[in-house]
Amino acid sequence: NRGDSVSGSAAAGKPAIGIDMPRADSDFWNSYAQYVKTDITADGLNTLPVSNSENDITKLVANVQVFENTGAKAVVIAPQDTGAIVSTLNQLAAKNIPVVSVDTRPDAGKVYMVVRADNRAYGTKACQYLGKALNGKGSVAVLEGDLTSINGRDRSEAFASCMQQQFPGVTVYPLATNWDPAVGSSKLQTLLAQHPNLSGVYMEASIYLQPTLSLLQSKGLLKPLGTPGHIAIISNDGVPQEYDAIRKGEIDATISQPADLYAKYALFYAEAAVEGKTFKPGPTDHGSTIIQLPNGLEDQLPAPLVTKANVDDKSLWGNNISG
Amino acid sequence: MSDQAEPDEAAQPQVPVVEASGITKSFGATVALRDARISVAPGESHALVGRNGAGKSTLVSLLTGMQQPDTGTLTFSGEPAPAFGNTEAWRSKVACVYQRSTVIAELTVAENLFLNRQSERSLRPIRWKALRSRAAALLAEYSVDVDPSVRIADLTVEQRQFVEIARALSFGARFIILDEPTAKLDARGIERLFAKLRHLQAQGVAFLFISHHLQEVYDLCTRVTVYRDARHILTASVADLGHDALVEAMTGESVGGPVLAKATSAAPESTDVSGRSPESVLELDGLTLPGRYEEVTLAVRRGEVVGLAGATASGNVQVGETVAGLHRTRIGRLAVTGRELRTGDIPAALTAGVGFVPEDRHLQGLVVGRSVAENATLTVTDQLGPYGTVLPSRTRVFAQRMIDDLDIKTPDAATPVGALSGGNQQKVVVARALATEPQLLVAIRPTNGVDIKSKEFLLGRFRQHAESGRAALIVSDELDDLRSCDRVVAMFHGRVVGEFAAGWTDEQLVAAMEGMGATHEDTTEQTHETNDPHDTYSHTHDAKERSRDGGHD
Amino acid sequence: MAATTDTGVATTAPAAEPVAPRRRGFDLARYRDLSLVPVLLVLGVIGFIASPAFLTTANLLGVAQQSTELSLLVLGEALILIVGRMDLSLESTIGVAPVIAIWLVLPTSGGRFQGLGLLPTWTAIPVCLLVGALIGALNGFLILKLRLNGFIVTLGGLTMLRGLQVAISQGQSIVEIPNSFLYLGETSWLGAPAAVWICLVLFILGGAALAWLRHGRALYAIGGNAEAARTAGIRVDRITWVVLIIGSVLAAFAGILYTGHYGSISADQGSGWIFQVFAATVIGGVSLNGGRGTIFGALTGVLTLQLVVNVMTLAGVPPLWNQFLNGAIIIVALIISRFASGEQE
Amino acid sequence: MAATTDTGVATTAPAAEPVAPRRRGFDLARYRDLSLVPVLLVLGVIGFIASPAFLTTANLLGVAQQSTELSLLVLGEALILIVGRMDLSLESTIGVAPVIAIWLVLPTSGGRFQGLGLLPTWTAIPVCLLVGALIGALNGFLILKLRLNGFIVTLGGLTMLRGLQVAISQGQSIVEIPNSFLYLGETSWLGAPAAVWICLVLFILGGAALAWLRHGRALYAIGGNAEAARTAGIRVDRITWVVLIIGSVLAAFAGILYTGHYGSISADQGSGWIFQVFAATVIGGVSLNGGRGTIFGALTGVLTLQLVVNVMTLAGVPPLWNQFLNGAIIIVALIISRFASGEQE
Ligand SMILES: Nc1ncnc2c1ncn2[C@@H]1O[C@H](COP(=O)(O)OP(=O)(O)OP(=O)(O)O)[C@@H](O)[C@H]1O
Ligand SMILES: Nc1ncnc2c1ncn2[C@@H]1O[C@H](COP(=O)(O)OP(=O)(O)OP(=O)(O)O)[C@@H](O)[C@H]1O
Ligand SMILES: [Mg+2]
Ligand SMILES: [Mg+2]
Repeated sequence: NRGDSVSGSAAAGKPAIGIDMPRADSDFWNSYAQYVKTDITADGLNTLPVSNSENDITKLVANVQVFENTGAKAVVIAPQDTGAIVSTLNQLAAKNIPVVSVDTRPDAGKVYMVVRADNRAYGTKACQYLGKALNGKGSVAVLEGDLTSINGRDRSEAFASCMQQQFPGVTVYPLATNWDPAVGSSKLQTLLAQHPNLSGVYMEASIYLQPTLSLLQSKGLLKPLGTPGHIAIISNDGVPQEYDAIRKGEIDATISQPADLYAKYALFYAEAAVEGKTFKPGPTDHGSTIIQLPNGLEDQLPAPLVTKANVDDKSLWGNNISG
Repeated sequence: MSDQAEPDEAAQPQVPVVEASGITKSFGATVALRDARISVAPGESHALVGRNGAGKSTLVSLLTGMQQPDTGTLTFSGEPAPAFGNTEAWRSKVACVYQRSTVIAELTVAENLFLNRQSERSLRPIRWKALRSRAAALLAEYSVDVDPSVRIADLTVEQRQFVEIARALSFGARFIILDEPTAKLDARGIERLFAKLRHLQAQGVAFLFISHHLQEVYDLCTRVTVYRDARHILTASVADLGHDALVEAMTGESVGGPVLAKATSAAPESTDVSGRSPESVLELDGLTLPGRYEEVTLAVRRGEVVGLAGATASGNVQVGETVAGLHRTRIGRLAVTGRELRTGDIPAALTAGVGFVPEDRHLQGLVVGRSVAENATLTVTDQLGPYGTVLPSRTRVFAQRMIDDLDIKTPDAATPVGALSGGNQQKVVVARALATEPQLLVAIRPTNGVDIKSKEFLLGRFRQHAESGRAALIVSDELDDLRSCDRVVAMFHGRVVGEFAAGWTDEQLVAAMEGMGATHEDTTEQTHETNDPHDTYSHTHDAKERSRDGGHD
Repeated sequence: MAATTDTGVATTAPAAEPVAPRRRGFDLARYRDLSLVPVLLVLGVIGFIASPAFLTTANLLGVAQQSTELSLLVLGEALILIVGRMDLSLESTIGVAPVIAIWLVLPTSGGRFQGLGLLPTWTAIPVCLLVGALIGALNGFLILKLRLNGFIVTLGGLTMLRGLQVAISQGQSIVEIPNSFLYLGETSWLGAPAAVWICLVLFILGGAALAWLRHGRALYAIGGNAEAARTAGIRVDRITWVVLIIGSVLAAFAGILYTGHYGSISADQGSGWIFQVFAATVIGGVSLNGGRGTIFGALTGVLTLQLVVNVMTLAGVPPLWNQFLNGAIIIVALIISRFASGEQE
Repeated sequence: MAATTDTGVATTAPAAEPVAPRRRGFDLARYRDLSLVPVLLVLGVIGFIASPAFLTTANLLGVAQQSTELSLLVLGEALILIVGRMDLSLESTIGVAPVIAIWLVLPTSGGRFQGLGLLPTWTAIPVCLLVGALIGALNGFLILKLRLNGFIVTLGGLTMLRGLQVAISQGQSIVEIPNSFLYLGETSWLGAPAAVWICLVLFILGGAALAWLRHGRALYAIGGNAEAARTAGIRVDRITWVVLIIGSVLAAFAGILYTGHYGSISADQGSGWIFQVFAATVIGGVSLNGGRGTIFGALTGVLTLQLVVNVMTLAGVPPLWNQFLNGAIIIVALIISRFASGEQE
């Protein structure tokens, strides 16, 4: 009977940790899943079978309930719906099971630690980069994620308000895409027909990378960085494909959302929680800051801006991933 | 029934149970009824006759509140008709057996019988056991032997029709409409229905009775109304209107001589009953479809129209369908124009030269949403252009030829077939079968629901087909259809029980179809009048009644 | 879809002979609703083997509670399918109805989400149900009066209502939930969540109405043959309309339970559920063509789907193979139930 | 649905009278395929008002190119619907077929995504189409031979195939795309994208086959009344099976164009498209009950949906109201086309 498997017998004595993957069909979350898997082995952790909630909060809740019933002593989740997880958090708190929330900050309910980079900071960083690159003039398209996703919304809102305050000369065209690259590409194509002199693009996720490059290529607008007519493009996530594009000069920059650190510190805090350790707000030993939330703590991991200058930095997770 | 009071004169001041006048109803551009009227006195059996599409069923739908007339007034026993949409109020005035099936296949017999009145009040739970026993009692009145808890889908067509009839008659209405109730019944079924109707007549229930079998009108009704081209033509006492006069009123043409085509007794080689010449277009040898028919041996020669007679459950329809490739048999031999034919393969049958008019045109015959041209050429799409193409021009020409040939009344070849009247729809199905110029035409109940004129025409067309050097097999239980055949093979309970050369009498054939012919077969049926199964006189008498409108001349 | 061979058999078979075999076929058909029971048993056995936690009260009650919202949608859809219609927009109603209700009752300031404060807070539940009723009535109007194709109208409705919800909630999750919602979503009665009891009662009511009430039976008649139902005096359009409204009200009620259960409404609440709803309803034996199926069968469909997820999690199926197995199991369940019931479709 | 009544006037009324008016009614029906044309015109006018960029070649060609992948799915679904069936799994085939093909041809090392290297690279396109054919054949087997409900089988297939794609691609997007795919997705011929020309040719072929080929016409007969088609000697099951295969092959081909067009395959390629496919097909006049509709009508359906998105983007509709308007426009388009054609459904 196989309640607990992944790790070897060394881990058998340790308290079990339940881990849920938010989805299996995106690059970022797959990298995360891989890091989780290798880190579990490396650290000799005892985990319950890793579950997948397929981007459905009700499945997440169901899976957490299974963790509860199969004796998890800590839970690692990445709730893509920060509201609907609240009652589950309360339920786990009642049973004294600590929760580490990756990537999103639950609206309420007790969390032991939130492990994430600040998504508003992504939007702001992108805005500042583009604003400077365009000298505060021109027009940029934003390939927005889903309006119903908190991360997408944070990025969009931060980007828009930063542009409005710091670079009022830049016109912003928000394009809602529901995280669908085909929709993004088609709307961008329409926008290009309307405003052929578009000067910049902010893609809120790496999924738009290839479609956007293909589109610009076919329109003859894909000029390398530094040549006249270049459209400044900044992406978000930090997957290896983006680094390739940065090296080729096809895009300017990306924001590295640290999948490796997400995995590493999610497991780190889960283990710490099981062992009963506590943390305080303030700077950490790994270059981040823990801040106090109303319902727990948040370790704000660094999300560096990657440009041609630092694209080959070995410490970037996108440079370490298999292949 | 003879002792029944004649309401006519005596009841002059009586208010008619239903009176409609000045009724006009059109569907888009089609005028189905034009200033039509009808009046049925209490206790009267009133027949409504007319050709296909004359507007009879439309009148029925207006009289039962299913549709609203464009103009005209309608009263029941002097009171104005209920509001449109208040179907329950309509139900209390009039009950109806519709032409189209109105039972629900997935529900049980009991529930269908008491649909929408399973319980006295809408919030009172249904008592299923009581309902079933009520249903059983009701069915017993018609000697229909079915379990009330069986789904309708599992019943035979005839049993279903009896459920419909029993349901309509069980409302206790004083006025009942029956739209072609006999079309789906065999002779014995009709007899049972008529017995029941006469019983109700005696209790003073009024009927409006629609049928294409004029003999039934003479048997059952006291007055008759004729519609033609959406108009009221006449209303008269049945006794005062001879058969020819009635047909003349329906068709608008005068009638001379016998109405239906008959086989000329001088038909070629028709006396050579036993011979199986190489000229055989169809040969069946010991063909068996377990549970349906057994060891059927039969031959159809060139130039012949052969009838395959048999009541419901005799297996005759399955034999016809097997020849057309609908069923696979493992026992026995089937050959068309001398070559053995693989059974259960419709395209193979088609290639071998079998044309097929299926039993139910709505279910198996027509693609209702498509045009007349398309339906008529469905079997010959390989002949309408090179390289597997179907050229619209050739389709049109071909279809026009079929339309002219079969005298199909349609605005043009591109009209959707669903917009034709029943008789013309049937002609389209026949056109589809004849389009391949088949060596053998297999037609199952080809004149079902078709008016007297169209019937005559279709039967004539089958004969013409045979006379052009091919052959036809007509599978039917209608004496009119069979009378036009050179030879009739009768089946009973899955076996061939006799063969009749032209010149047979109705009595002989009916007796054979009922298993009381020359052959043994012990028939355990309960005919009320027939105390002694060997009393030929009473048989003849029954058969006369059963034989439909053909029996009079 | 009957083959010609079958038609002939039914039409003309000698009356006496086929009664015996026919009766057998009929009995099977009567128990068609139970055809998923073997599937449930198989899942139970697998779950038991996979983990000792499977057969605990906590786990089974958990499965039951997680089934509540979906099961209410399935109840509504089953009624609508039986009457011969379809409603895809239920998946949006479950989100938009509570959002509109909360928007109308929340104060104009204070929380993160600002409402209109038009109505007192206690009206939240009735308003939510009323919104559901209005959506159902609108669908009914478009389908029955304007005679638009129901599939596509409700598909458009699905998109439109979801869009409305996004517009009203600005795409954010709303966590300021009225207490009445929370109460329903969180309380336990007699050791089981209130939502489970409520669903059970609604299913029993629905099942009983379909089995023993005249108007309930009318659904089968209408779905089986609307024209024939009309001739029997059944008010086809009115009943269909009422059923569409009931379906939407049930979806709105599912929205209340969902909101209470999860403590918030996200803008994509229920998104993608309609597939699940159809899967559960149809593997539960309700015909897409109307006139066939039972509420109980639909319930076994929901339980099957939920148990599949539960057992897969317990068995530790690798995340990457999750979805594949899910789809494969639906098909296998369909095949098992097809052969268990001995009938097609 | 037919009423209890009959059409006999044609039989007996004086020939001249009813012919003229009936022709009018009939002509309208004949042009039902054109019923979306007024909608397209309205959209054109709105687009023209919204932005001068609307009527530029670049924009219109852009709309055409964006329509290509969806339109191929619609072409396949239209054929399947006309023959009286349904296939929901097309939305997964568009993703899984190219992934399997690429997996089979990519080398076992080198790229980020490791293939099996079983086949030479040039086989990518034929293998992809073959995978499509296999999926269609499998659906056909389950639906026609095991007689399972098509809706639910292909719904299960949708989930299963998407899961298979996730499992094979490990959930990553694949950017190592064979050149043959890229060529088809990116080349221009005579100033327009190759994909647009290819789709145009396929639509013309499909339309011509339905109009003038024997086996094409058989689709209408089968969809209209399968039993009648069978008694007329049409091999119903065989043709239905072939149509299911063609539909899946078209979806696989759409996958090739998609992959080439966007330069990568993401694990959720095509996800959620099936709603769009049905919306386009049905507002384009193809009946969900089979036997009615044309390829050209389906094409106008696709163009309508794409133009809506285009015009909304050009008009700068706020993202929050995007989805709402999208749904509302589908319903309005349906109403317009319903009244333009004067027919129901
Ligand atoms: N929507 C419609 N448009 C045009 N005609 C219609 C329509 N609905 C019904 N009809 C006419 O009503 C008739 C429906 O009839 P029904 O099947 O009762 O006639 P029938 O062919 O005489 O039937 P039966 O075979 O039972 O005698 C069709 O023949 C058709 O002409
Ligand atoms: N629903 C309908 N839509 C259009 N036309 C109709 C409809 N119902 C009936 N009709 C037309 O009304 C006319 C009269 O049909 P009706 O069914 O009343 O004829 P009938 O006398 O019953 O014929 P039959 O003997 O074949 O049953 C037909 O020409 C038919 O075209
Ligand atoms: Mg009639
Ligand atoms: Mg008729």
